[in-house]
Amino acid sequence: MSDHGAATGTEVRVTGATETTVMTYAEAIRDALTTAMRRDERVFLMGEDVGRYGGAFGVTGDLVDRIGPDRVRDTTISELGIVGAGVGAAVTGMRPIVEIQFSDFTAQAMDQIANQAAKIHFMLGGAMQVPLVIRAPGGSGTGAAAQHSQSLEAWFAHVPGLKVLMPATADDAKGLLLSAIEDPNPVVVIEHKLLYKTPGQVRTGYATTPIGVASVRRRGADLTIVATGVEVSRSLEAAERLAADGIQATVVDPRTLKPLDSETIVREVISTGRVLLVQEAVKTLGFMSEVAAVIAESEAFVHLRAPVARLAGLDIPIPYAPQLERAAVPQVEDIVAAATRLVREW
Amino acid sequence: MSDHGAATGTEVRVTGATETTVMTYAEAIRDALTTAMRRDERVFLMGEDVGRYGGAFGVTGDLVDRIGPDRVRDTTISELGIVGAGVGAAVTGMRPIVEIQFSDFTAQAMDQIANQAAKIHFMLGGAMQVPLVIRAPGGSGTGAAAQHSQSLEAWFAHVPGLKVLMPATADDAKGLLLSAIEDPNPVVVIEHKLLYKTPGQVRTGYATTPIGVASVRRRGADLTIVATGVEVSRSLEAAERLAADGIQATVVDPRTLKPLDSETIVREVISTGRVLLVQEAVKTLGFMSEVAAVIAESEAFVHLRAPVARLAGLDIPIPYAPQLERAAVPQVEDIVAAATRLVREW
Amino acid sequence: MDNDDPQQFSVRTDTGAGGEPMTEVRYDRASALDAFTTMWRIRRFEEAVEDLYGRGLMHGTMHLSIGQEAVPTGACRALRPDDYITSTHRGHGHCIAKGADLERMMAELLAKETGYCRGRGGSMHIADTATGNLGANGIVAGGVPIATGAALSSRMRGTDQVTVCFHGDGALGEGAWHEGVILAAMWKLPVIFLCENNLYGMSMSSAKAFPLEQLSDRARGYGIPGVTVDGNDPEAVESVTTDAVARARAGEGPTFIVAQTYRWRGHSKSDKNLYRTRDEIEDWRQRDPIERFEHSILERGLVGRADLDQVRAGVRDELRGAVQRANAAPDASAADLLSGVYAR
Amino acid sequence: MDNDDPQQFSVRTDTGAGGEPMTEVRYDRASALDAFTTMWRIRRFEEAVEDLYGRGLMHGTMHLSIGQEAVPTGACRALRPDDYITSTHRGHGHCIAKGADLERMMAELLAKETGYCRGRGGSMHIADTATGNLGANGIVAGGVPIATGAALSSRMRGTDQVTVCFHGDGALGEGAWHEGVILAAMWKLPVIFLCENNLYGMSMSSAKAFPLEQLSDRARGYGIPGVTVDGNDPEAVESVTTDAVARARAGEGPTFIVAQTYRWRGHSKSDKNLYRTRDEIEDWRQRDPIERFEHSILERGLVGRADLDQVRAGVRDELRGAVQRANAAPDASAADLLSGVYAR
Ligand SMILES: Cc1ncc(C[n+]2csc(CCOP(=O)(O)OP(=O)(O)O)c2C)c(N)n1
Ligand SMILES: Cc1ncc(C[n+]2csc(CCOP(=O)(O)OP(=O)(O)O)c2C)c(N)n1
Ligand SMILES: [Mg+2]
Ligand SMILES: [Mg+2]
Repeated sequence: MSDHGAATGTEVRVTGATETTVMTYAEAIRDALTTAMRRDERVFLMGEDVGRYGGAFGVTGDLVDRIGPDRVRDTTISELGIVGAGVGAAVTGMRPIVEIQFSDFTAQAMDQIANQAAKIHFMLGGAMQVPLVIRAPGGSGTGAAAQHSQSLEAWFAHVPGLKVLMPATADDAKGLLLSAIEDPNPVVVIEHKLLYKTPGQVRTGYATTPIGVASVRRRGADLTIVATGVEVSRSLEAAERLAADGIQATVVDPRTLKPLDSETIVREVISTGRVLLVQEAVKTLGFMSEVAAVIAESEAFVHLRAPVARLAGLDIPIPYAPQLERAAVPQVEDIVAAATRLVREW
Repeated sequence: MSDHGAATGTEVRVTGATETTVMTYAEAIRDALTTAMRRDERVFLMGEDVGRYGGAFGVTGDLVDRIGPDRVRDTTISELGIVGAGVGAAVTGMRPIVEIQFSDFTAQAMDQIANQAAKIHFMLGGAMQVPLVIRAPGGSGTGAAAQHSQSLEAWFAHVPGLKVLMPATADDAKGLLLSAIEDPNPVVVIEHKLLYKTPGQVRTGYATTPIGVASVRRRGADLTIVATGVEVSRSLEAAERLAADGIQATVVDPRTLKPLDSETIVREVISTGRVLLVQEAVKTLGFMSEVAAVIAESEAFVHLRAPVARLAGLDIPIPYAPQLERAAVPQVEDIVAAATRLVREW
Repeated sequence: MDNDDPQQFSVRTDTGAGGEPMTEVRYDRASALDAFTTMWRIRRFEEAVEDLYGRGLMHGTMHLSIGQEAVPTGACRALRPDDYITSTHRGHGHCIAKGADLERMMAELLAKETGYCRGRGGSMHIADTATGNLGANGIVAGGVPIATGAALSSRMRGTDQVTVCFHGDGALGEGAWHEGVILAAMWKLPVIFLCENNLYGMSMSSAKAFPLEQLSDRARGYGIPGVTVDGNDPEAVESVTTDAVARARAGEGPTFIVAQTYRWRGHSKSDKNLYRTRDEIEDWRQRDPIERFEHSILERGLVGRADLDQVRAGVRDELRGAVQRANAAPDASAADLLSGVYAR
Repeated sequence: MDNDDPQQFSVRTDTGAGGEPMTEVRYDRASALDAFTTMWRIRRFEEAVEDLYGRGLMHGTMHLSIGQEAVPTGACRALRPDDYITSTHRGHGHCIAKGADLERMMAELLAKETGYCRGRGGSMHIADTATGNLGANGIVAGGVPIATGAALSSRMRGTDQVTVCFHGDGALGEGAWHEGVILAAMWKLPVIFLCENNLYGMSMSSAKAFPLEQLSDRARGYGIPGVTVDGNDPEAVESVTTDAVARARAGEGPTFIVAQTYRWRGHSKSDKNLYRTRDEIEDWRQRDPIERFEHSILERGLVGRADLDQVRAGVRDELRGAVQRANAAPDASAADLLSGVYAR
C-alpha cells in the first residue's frame, strides 16, 4: 500500500576515516575539540567553568590539561560578553568556540548571536567572516525546571546567517562539531543533556559530518517520522515497537536545521505518504512548524494520504516535578501512539 | 467554483464605544496610553527617550506633559534592565509598559522576556502574575538596515507564557494595546514603523480589541490570504487589484499571534480551498510556518485544492539599499503575483 | 580570621559616596535566640535536603547554602515583613530567613502539589509572596533588575518598602547586574544589592575575575556606597543592612553590600571541588557562622546551653514534621498543566 | 571653558589603578597638518552627507559627528595601521580617522555596489578591514565585547596590536559594555575603551543617568585606570591614548578614556533638540575643536594660513570627486542577495 519505490535516498555517507571506536556523546565532543585544537592553532574554546571544573556537564573534562588554559579558557559569568568576544576573535583570524552552559542562557547573548554574528558577513557585503561556533546543551529531563530545560533551536533557525546543528548521535556530535569549526560562518550547535552519556560508534581521527545533509536512520513503508535531538533515538525505539505491531516507519534525522535538507525530507515523505514530525521543543513555532510548512508547500502535497502530524512538547515551560516534566515532551509511547493513529486512521 | 457557503465567519465585533475619529496609528497608541494611564494609576510607561524627546518614532509625543515624568519615564539605554524592572514592578502591583525603541533590541532583553516574564506565573504554580506590556516597533522599509529592521515576532510566539499582538490598523493599535494593558500576563506588542503615520477610524474612549480573535478584513471566494502587520494593508491592496483581474480574495488578519485564532483561519481556508500566507519576516520559522503547520494538520487538509503557499521575507538580513530592502520583503505586486499563480495553477 | 587575602578578609568599610557606618547591632536575648534559630533552621533544612537528595528521594539539582547562613539571617532581620527580597539559585536560606514555611518548601523540593510552586518550580524557583520573597532565580543575576523594578514599584505606590536583592559574587559578571544597578542608582531607589561573596562563581575565583582590592569597590563605578562585611557574623550583616535600609527608606538610594562568606559544599552535585583546596575549605569551616555565633552569645551570657539545645530540638522536630507531611502530600498534578501557563 | 559642571569640564585625571600621565603630545608641523586635515575631512564629509540627506538624495537615517572630530583624530593618530578599532552608529569620524577612503564611504551611503558594504550596510555598518576598522555598529555598546575579542585575538596570535573601542556615553548603560570591559580587565587585554562623552545618549543626560563626579570614575568598579580628557583637543586625546596604547602593548591591560565633547547636530533626523538648550549648543559651538585647533597651530607658528587654505581646498576637491564618482557608480545589485548571507 505504500509507494516505496522511491527508497533510493541518501543513506548519508560520512566523510573521512571509517575506523570507529565506542565513546559517549560527551566524549565524542571532547574528541572533536581535541582534534580540532591540535590541528589548527586558531581554534580555542571559552566558556564558564570549561577549564579545571571540566564543564557544567563534564564535556570538556580534562581538556585543559591537554591543551592548556589559554585555549581552554575559563570566563566570568557573562554570556553576552563571551559570545561577543568570540565574534571579535572570529573576525580577526581566530576560530573561537564558545560554550554556553545551558542553551537557555543564549537569551543573554542574543544580541551578539543574532544581531552581530549572524549579520556581519552579509551586512558588510562580504568583507568579513565570522567563523564562530556556539555550543549549548538544550532539552529537558534533568529536573532543572523552566529556565534550564528549553529547546530553543527555532530561535536560531529563524535567523539568517546562522547555521544550526543538532547532533543526535555520538558520531554526529563529533562530525558535525568538526564541520562547524571548519565552517566560515557562525554555527550554533545544540547538544542534548540527556545524550551526553549515551555511547555510540564514533569514527576516529578527523572525521567530519557534512552540514546540510539529513540522515535516514531507518526505512519503512508506512509512515515517515522526522525527529530531532533526543527524539531521534526515541523515534527509533518507537519504530521498533511499531514494527512489532506491523507498522513500518522511516526515521529521518535532519541533523542540520539550517541549512535544511528539505529534499531528503520531502522525498521520504512522498515515499510513505504519511508524516509524523517529532520534536521536544514546544509545539508553536518549533522547528517542526517549518518542516510542516515545507512539506505542505512541496510536491509532497499531492502524495500525502493523511494530514501532516506534529508531536511536540506542550506549549508550557518545563515543570520541575519528574512526572510533569516527562508529560511535557514526547516520550517513546507517545510516538508509538501518534504513529499508530496516523497509519490506522488514514 | 469555491465552497463559499462557509462564509459565516466572525466579522469580529469590537467591544466598547462605537463612536470613531480619524487618527494615525501612532496617535492611536498614544491615545491608548493616555486612556489607560488616566483610568488606572498603576499603569506607567518606561523606555529610552519616551519623555521629552517624545519617543524615537514620536509615538509618545507630548505624553510626558500630560501624565508627568514619573509615569512617562525616561531610562538609560538598558533594554535588559528596563524589561527586568518592568517584571519587578509588575509582580508587585504595578502595570508597567516598556517601550523598546526597535524590536531588534529585544535581543538584549531576551532573558527577562523569555526566561523571567513569560515563565514566572507557571513556574511559581500561579503564585504571581506578570501584567507587563512590551511595545516594540518591527519591520523594514526605513533604510535603517539589518539591526533595525527585523520582524522578530516568531521568537516571542515560540515562548509559552507570552501573548503576542501585531496590530495592523490604527484602531487595533489602540484596542489591542488597551487589552494588553488589562491582561494579567506579559504581552509583547509588535508595532510597525511604516504604519505609524497611517490614519484610520479609531473608536474613541476605552475601546478594547479582544486578544485571540482574528479579523476577516475582506471576503472572496477564490483564495484566502492570511497576513500580518504591514502585509495586511498590502494584501488588501493586492486583493483590490486581484478583484480587477477577476480573482476574489478573503483576507484574514490574525491580529493576535499568540493565542492564535486558528479556528477562524482554518474555516476561512476551507471556504476557499486555497491559502496564501504573507509575512514580512524571513520565511524560515516565521509566524506563517506555524500557520502553515496548523492548516496542514487541520481538517482543512482535505479541502485544500492547492498546496499551502507562503510569501515571506527572503532569508537574509535586511539590506540598506532601498531597492534591495524593497526586494527583501513582500510588496503588493508580489502578493498579486503569488495569488494569481495559486489560483490559475490550481 | 588571620587571612590577609582581601577577598577573604572580613572588614567593614564604606567605600562609596555613603556616610560612615551608623548602626552597631548588638543582640539582646530574644534577638540572639531568633538569629540562632533562623541559622539553625537553614542549616538543618539544607542538611535534610542533602540527605534526601543523596538517597535519591529528591530530583533535579541542589545548591546548598551551608556555611552561608549568617547572611540572610542578619539581612532579613533588618527588614519588615512587607519588605521584598529577590533570591538566587542558592536561595533556601533567603527564603527561610524571610519567613517561609519549611513544609511548603520541602513539599516543593519533593515535587508535591502542596509546595510553594505546586511542584512546577523546584528549588530554583521558590517564591513566597506572603513574606515578600519575590522568588529564587535560576538565572545568575536574573533577580537584579527585578529587584530594581520592585523598588520602583514601592516608590510609585507610595509605600516605604525596601527590596533586598541577594546575589552571588559571580553575578557581578552579568550585564543584568549592571543594568539593574544603574537604573536603581539613577532613580535613587530603595533597594540593596547584597552580594554573598563566597569567593567563587561556580569554579571561577572572584579575586581573579574582578581585579579589585575588594569587591565592594565595584560600587564606585555607580556612584552608590559600597560596604564589605563579615558575612559569617549575623550581627555585622544586620548592622550594615540596617544602615542601608535606613538610607533606602529615607530616599537616599541603593547600597551595595558585600558579605564575605563561604559555601562548604560544592557548587552543585556535579562539583568535584578541583578549583579550591581542602585547606581553604577547612579554614572556612573553622569560621562556621553558627558555631561562632553560638560561642559569642553564650560568652556574652545572652543565652544558656539549654536554650540552644531547646532551639535545636525544636528545629529538629519542625523539620521532621515538615519532611513527613511533605512526603505524605499528593504529587504535583498534571491536570492543569496547559491551563497554568496564563493567568486569568 | 568656564563651565564648572563636571560633566562638561575637561580635565585629565587618572582615577584608577594606572600611573600618572606620561605622554604630552605636542605636534610638529607635519602632525599639525595631518590632524587638521583629518578633522577637516570628517567635518566636510559630515556636511556633505547632511546636504545629500537633506536634499533627499540619501536614504535611511544619519548620525553626524560634527563637533566631535578631535576625538577620533587624536585617538587614531596614536594607533598603528594594523591596530583595530570598533566604532558606533556615529562612526564616520572613526572610519575616516583610521584611514578609510571617502569615495567608498560615500558610495556606501549612496547605496552603491562600490561602497564598503556593497550598499548592504549603510552608515551604521561601514567597516574597512584594510585599515583595521572592524565596523560601525547599529547596536549601542554592541562593539564593546567585540573589541575585547579582537584584543584577545591579538594576544593569542602573538601580535602586539591594540584595539580602540569607540563608544558613546549612553553605551555605559548597557550590559554589553559591562561584560566586555570585565573580560578585558580580567585578562588584561590590549584594548582601550574610549567614551565619546557628548553629554547625551540620545536625549538622556549622562550627568543625570550616572551619578558620578565624572564618567571616568566608572573605571573604578573594574580595577582599570580611567581618565578624562578634553575631547575637543586632538593633542590631548592623542596624549592619553598614547599612554593607554603603551600600557596595552606592555601587557598592562585596558584603559577607560572619557573624551568630553559635544554633538552639534541632533541625535538623528528625528531629533527636535527639546532636551537641551540653545545656549548649551551655542556654548559648545564656541569650543569648536577645529577652530580652536586652527588658532592654536597658527599661534604656535606650526602652520600658516595658506597651509590651511590648501588643506581645505584639497579636502573640498577630494570630497567633490568622491561624491561625483560615488554617484556615478552602479547601484547595489540584488543579484546575489541570497548567496551573500553565508561565507564560503
Ligand atoms: C545566566 C546564567 N549563566 C550561568 C548559569 C549557571 N550557573 C548557575 S550558578 C552559577 C555560579 C553563580 O555564582 P555566584 O553568583 O557567585 O553564586 P554562588 O553559586 O556562589 O552562590 C553558574 C555559572 C546560570 N544559572 N545563569
Ligand atoms: C541596544 C540599543 N538600544 C538603543 C538604540 C537606539 N539608539 C541609537 S544611538 C542611541 C544613543 C546612543 O548614545 P551614546 O552612546 O551616548 O552615543 P551618541 O549617539 O551620543 O554618539 C540610542 C538610544 C540602539 N541603537 N541600540
Ligand atoms: Mg559565589
Ligand atoms: Mg552620547
